[in-house]
Amino acid sequence: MKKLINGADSIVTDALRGIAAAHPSLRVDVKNRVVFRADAPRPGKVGLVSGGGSGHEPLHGGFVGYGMLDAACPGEIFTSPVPDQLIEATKGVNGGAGVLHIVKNYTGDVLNFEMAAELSRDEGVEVATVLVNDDVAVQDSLYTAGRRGTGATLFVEKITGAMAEAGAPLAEVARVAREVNERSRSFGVALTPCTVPAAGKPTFELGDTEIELGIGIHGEPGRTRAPMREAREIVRIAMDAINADLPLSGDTLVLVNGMGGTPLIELYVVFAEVEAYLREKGATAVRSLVGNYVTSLDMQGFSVTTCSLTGELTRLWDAPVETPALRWGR
Amino acid sequence: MKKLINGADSIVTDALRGIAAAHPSLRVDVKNRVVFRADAPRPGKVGLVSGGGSGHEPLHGGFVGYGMLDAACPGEIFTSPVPDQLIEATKGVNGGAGVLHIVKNYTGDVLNFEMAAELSRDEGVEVATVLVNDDVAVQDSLYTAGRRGTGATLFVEKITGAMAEAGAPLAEVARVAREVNERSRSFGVALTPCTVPAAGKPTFELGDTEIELGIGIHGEPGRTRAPMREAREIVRIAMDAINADLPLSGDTLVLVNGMGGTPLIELYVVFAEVEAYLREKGATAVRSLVGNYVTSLDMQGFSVTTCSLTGELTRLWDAPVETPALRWGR
Amino acid sequence: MNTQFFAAWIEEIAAAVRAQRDHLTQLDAAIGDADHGANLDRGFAAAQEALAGASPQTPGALLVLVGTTLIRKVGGASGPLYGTAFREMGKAFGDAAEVSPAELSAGLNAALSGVQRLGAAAEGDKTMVDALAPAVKALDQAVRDGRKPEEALEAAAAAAEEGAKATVPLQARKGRASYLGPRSVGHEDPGAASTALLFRALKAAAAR
Amino acid sequence: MNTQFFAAWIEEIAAAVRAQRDHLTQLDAAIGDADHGANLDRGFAAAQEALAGASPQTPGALLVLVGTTLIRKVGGASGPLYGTAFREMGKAFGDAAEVSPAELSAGLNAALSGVQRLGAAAEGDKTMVDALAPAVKALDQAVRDGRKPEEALEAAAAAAEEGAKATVPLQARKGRASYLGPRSVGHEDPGAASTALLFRALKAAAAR
Ligand SMILES: Nc1ncnc2c1ncn2[C@@H]1O[C@H](COP(=O)(O)OP(=O)(O)O)[C@@H](O)[C@H]1O
Ligand SMILES: Nc1ncnc2c1ncn2[C@@H]1O[C@H](COP(=O)(O)OP(=O)(O)O)[C@@H](O)[C@H]1O
Ligand SMILES: [Mg+2]
Ligand SMILES: [Mg+2]
Ligand SMILES: [Mg+2]
Ligand SMILES: [Mg+2]
Repeated sequence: MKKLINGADSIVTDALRGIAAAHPSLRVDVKNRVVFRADAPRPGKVGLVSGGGSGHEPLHGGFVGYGMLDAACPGEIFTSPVPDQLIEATKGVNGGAGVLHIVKNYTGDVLNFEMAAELSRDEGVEVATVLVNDDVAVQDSLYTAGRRGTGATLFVEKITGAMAEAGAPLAEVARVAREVNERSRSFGVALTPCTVPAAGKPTFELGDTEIELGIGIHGEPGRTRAPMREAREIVRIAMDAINADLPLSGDTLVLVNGMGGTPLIELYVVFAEVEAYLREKGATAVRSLVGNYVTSLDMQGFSVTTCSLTGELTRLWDAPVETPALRWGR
Repeated sequence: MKKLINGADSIVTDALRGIAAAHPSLRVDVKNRVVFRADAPRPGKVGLVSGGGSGHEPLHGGFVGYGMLDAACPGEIFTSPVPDQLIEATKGVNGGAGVLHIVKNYTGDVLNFEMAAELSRDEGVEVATVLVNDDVAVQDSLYTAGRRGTGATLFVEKITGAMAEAGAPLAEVARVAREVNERSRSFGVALTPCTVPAAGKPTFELGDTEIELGIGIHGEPGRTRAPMREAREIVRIAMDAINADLPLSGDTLVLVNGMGGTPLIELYVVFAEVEAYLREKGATAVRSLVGNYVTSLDMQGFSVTTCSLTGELTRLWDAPVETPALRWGR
Repeated sequence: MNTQFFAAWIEEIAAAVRAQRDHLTQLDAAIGDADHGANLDRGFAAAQEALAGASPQTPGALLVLVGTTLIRKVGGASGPLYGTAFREMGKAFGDAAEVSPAELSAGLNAALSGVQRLGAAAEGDKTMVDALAPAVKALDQAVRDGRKPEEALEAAAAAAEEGAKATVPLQARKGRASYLGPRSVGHEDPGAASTALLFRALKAAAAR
Repeated sequence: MNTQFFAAWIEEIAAAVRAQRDHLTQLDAAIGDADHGANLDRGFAAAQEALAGASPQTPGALLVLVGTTLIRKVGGASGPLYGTAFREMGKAFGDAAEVSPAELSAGLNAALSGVQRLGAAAEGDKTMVDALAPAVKALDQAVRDGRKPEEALEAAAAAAEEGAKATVPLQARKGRASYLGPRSVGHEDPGAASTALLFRALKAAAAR
């Protein structure tokens, strides 16, 4: 394992120092591990807090700023943050209008956010929670921890960020957050595993002609292993899974997301196929993102996330945003 | 080799289809392989054209748009574009005020751009050329093809883009382009090789505890091989090389660039060390970029580029830009 | 069993987790995200530090501090779950300076309830509950049978180890491993494995 | 040597480059960017297509078309360099329907000048010039000595191959390989290797 780190134990702290130095629009509390908007808390504005294990950069720290998150809490690599961090963030962004917790549906994230919400409420902060669970590779049944939260997190954070910026009340922001989640679906494919620094070796092994279908974003193996094939066919597998769960139609927001180790040129090849698939189904990619947004360390592969847009959601998507990883309109 | 492609021969075309579908602000001539600003040519504005081999995305296509390039020409993977493409682009962006060719200093790029410039001039277009050669790993002597152009290309494209947008004449744009290049230095380090799709295997082999120092962006080996070490020490090697060539001081623009396969969290760890090094030398990272901008397919590693700023250059850097990969102020 | 005994337990756990760190992480790599060893190592190292700093005076205070520290330092699924387990156990002990085997048993039942309340896992879901529940049951039984403390703790440790091994053929229905569906079969659950370490450490503390 | 002969030459080159594509790419991987085989394969396949479409009537027209096609389709350093070589050769042949050995020799001298004018490489810089220059010299000499065409072409091909092999111990001073400094030593230059293929193909065309 070769990584550009000073040590597996200091990677999160070291990266936070780098984020602090690179982005004057952020205030980074390195000790408590919270990335704040420099101007948080904003009086009267609903505060948006997200967080999760590190290793998914730019998620979530890269999405803190005007029109998106007010704070993000990075845990250790692939380990959800602890309640202390989340409480610190929640109190730090509370401008009196309450705080929304945007939580990816993983047992660890859910438990730690729950504890933080409870303790923050004890301290007088109104907290609402939205669970993101867009990954169609996981059966949503009593026999699983439920669907994972992946790419739709970015959609929820951007769209609720625009609402909060515009002064919407907490209940309304939470309602739209849930709506975005319900309208979104994702599917991921890995060409290679990733290597967790503290583990020192790849989380699984994959042959030279094999891929993993239905992977998450924590280096876990997928639902099935399949032979490697052309981008066009791999995209069809992913899109069929999404389309079977929620038929694609109308104006669609699309994220073709790299897992961290995939060159951008390949993501554009994938996007061309995704766009063609959508057209075939009578849907249109009216808004799109192509790049590394919700990653899994150095994994090669991609995920596709779709969100069926409404006029309101399109307008909120288009609203100005100014964060390290997503910026337009200012 | 596993890649998200439909075939090694169609990768550039397929990616161009993806770029076209993803970015309505661009007009992509897939057949002639030119990525244009949708509104090119702009009457009275100097046109900016760059290009080079593919495999370095988002360079150059991702830098086409308001306040940056007017057109980009992608060649095959790591192969400079051909004169036809460049002529097509040059004519297509000529708004009557002439065209600047921004050329990375590689024999192939230089020769093909020279031919294109000559033939474009024959057709009545005024063409100026700026060579980017910022890589301190290569000795600039009669015994080499001269220094390579790497990260400074982004600086030149952004800053000249702002000038051209503001209506500066060709000679002035070319002068500042050369100034930016002269004030910029780069150094790159690889943790792994990359795999060119048509070659099917890595361009070199590197042990589990070895790194390549002074690499370029075409998968070529570096000047020396060294043992793997902490990020802090690797950064020191890179920064010492830059500082020895052009002592660091004052306001500095810094790019910590991923080679395509390096997770963003590691790039932030690197940036923290770069920023500390600058401070130690009495220089300040007043502007910075951290991310994958000038890549080498799936290579793991990074490069650092510094540019010693003036008030004018800082102002031009801050000017609005709206491209797929760089956007602020609009 | 007094405060010193429970301090020794935490020491034994910390040492065992440190020694088995890579093993636990590898178990987690197979069906999870390769961090369980690092998580617990960080947590119990922090717990020891907290104990050294605060010197709690009762078993209850000690265990609550350990639990709180785990919640504050571990993160992930195991942080809140183990943290709650220790806190519930500590709370069950109240202010007592000494804990009897029967009280220990009651405390561990409280721990199990806490874990199940929070995580909603039943036995057979392939989680730490599959080691914790049988260990608690075995201890209950041994205490009811009036067996010697060492024997009772041995029974609990053995039951936890058996429970952990028995997760191998199961398909996970809770936590990260559940995402793998049938592919989770054939691997030992990392949380069940660490729970077995906790009970083995309890026996070791008693043998000191 | 008539138009048909030069068409056969291009066919032989295309076949040889296709067969040696991976070899050329691997040579380029060692000290360059792993595309030389793909570049030339793409270029000469396009040249054949262009010839089939246009059916040029003289050796000069044919070679100019080949050169132009290489410039238009190859890119990289080798595209303009080989393209210029073929164009200069073609231009040297003018409108002639037949080319004598002495004229061939003159044409190849023009090709060499074109490559050197464009790329500024001297012999010993570890480039295609290290194969091209000795081959041209050997052909000159053989023609001056009045040797049979086949013998003259064999001498040229052998000199090109020797020149290519002789690049192995050199340190590159031009092109991408120069970035490696001393590490370029010990590898054959891919462009010199492909130039040797061109001259071997010329001999093969004559032997048809
Ligand atoms: N709902 C749950 N109830 C009980 N235990 C659980 C539950 N979910 C996960 N676990 C336990 O947690 C262990 C994983 O812990 P750890 O790897 O530290 O956290 P994470 O899964 O967040 O990475 C699993 O092996 C399992 O024993
Ligand atoms: N300045 C030069 N003069 C002559 N030949 C050169 C020069 N630079 C490079 N070459 C030749 O070009 C070859 C590389 O061609 P190719 O790999 O197709 O292009 P690129 O180097 O642009 O990838 C080298 O092996 C060398 O023989
Ligand atoms: Mg985890
Ligand atoms: Mg090349
Ligand atoms: Mg885990
Ligand atoms: Mg090459």
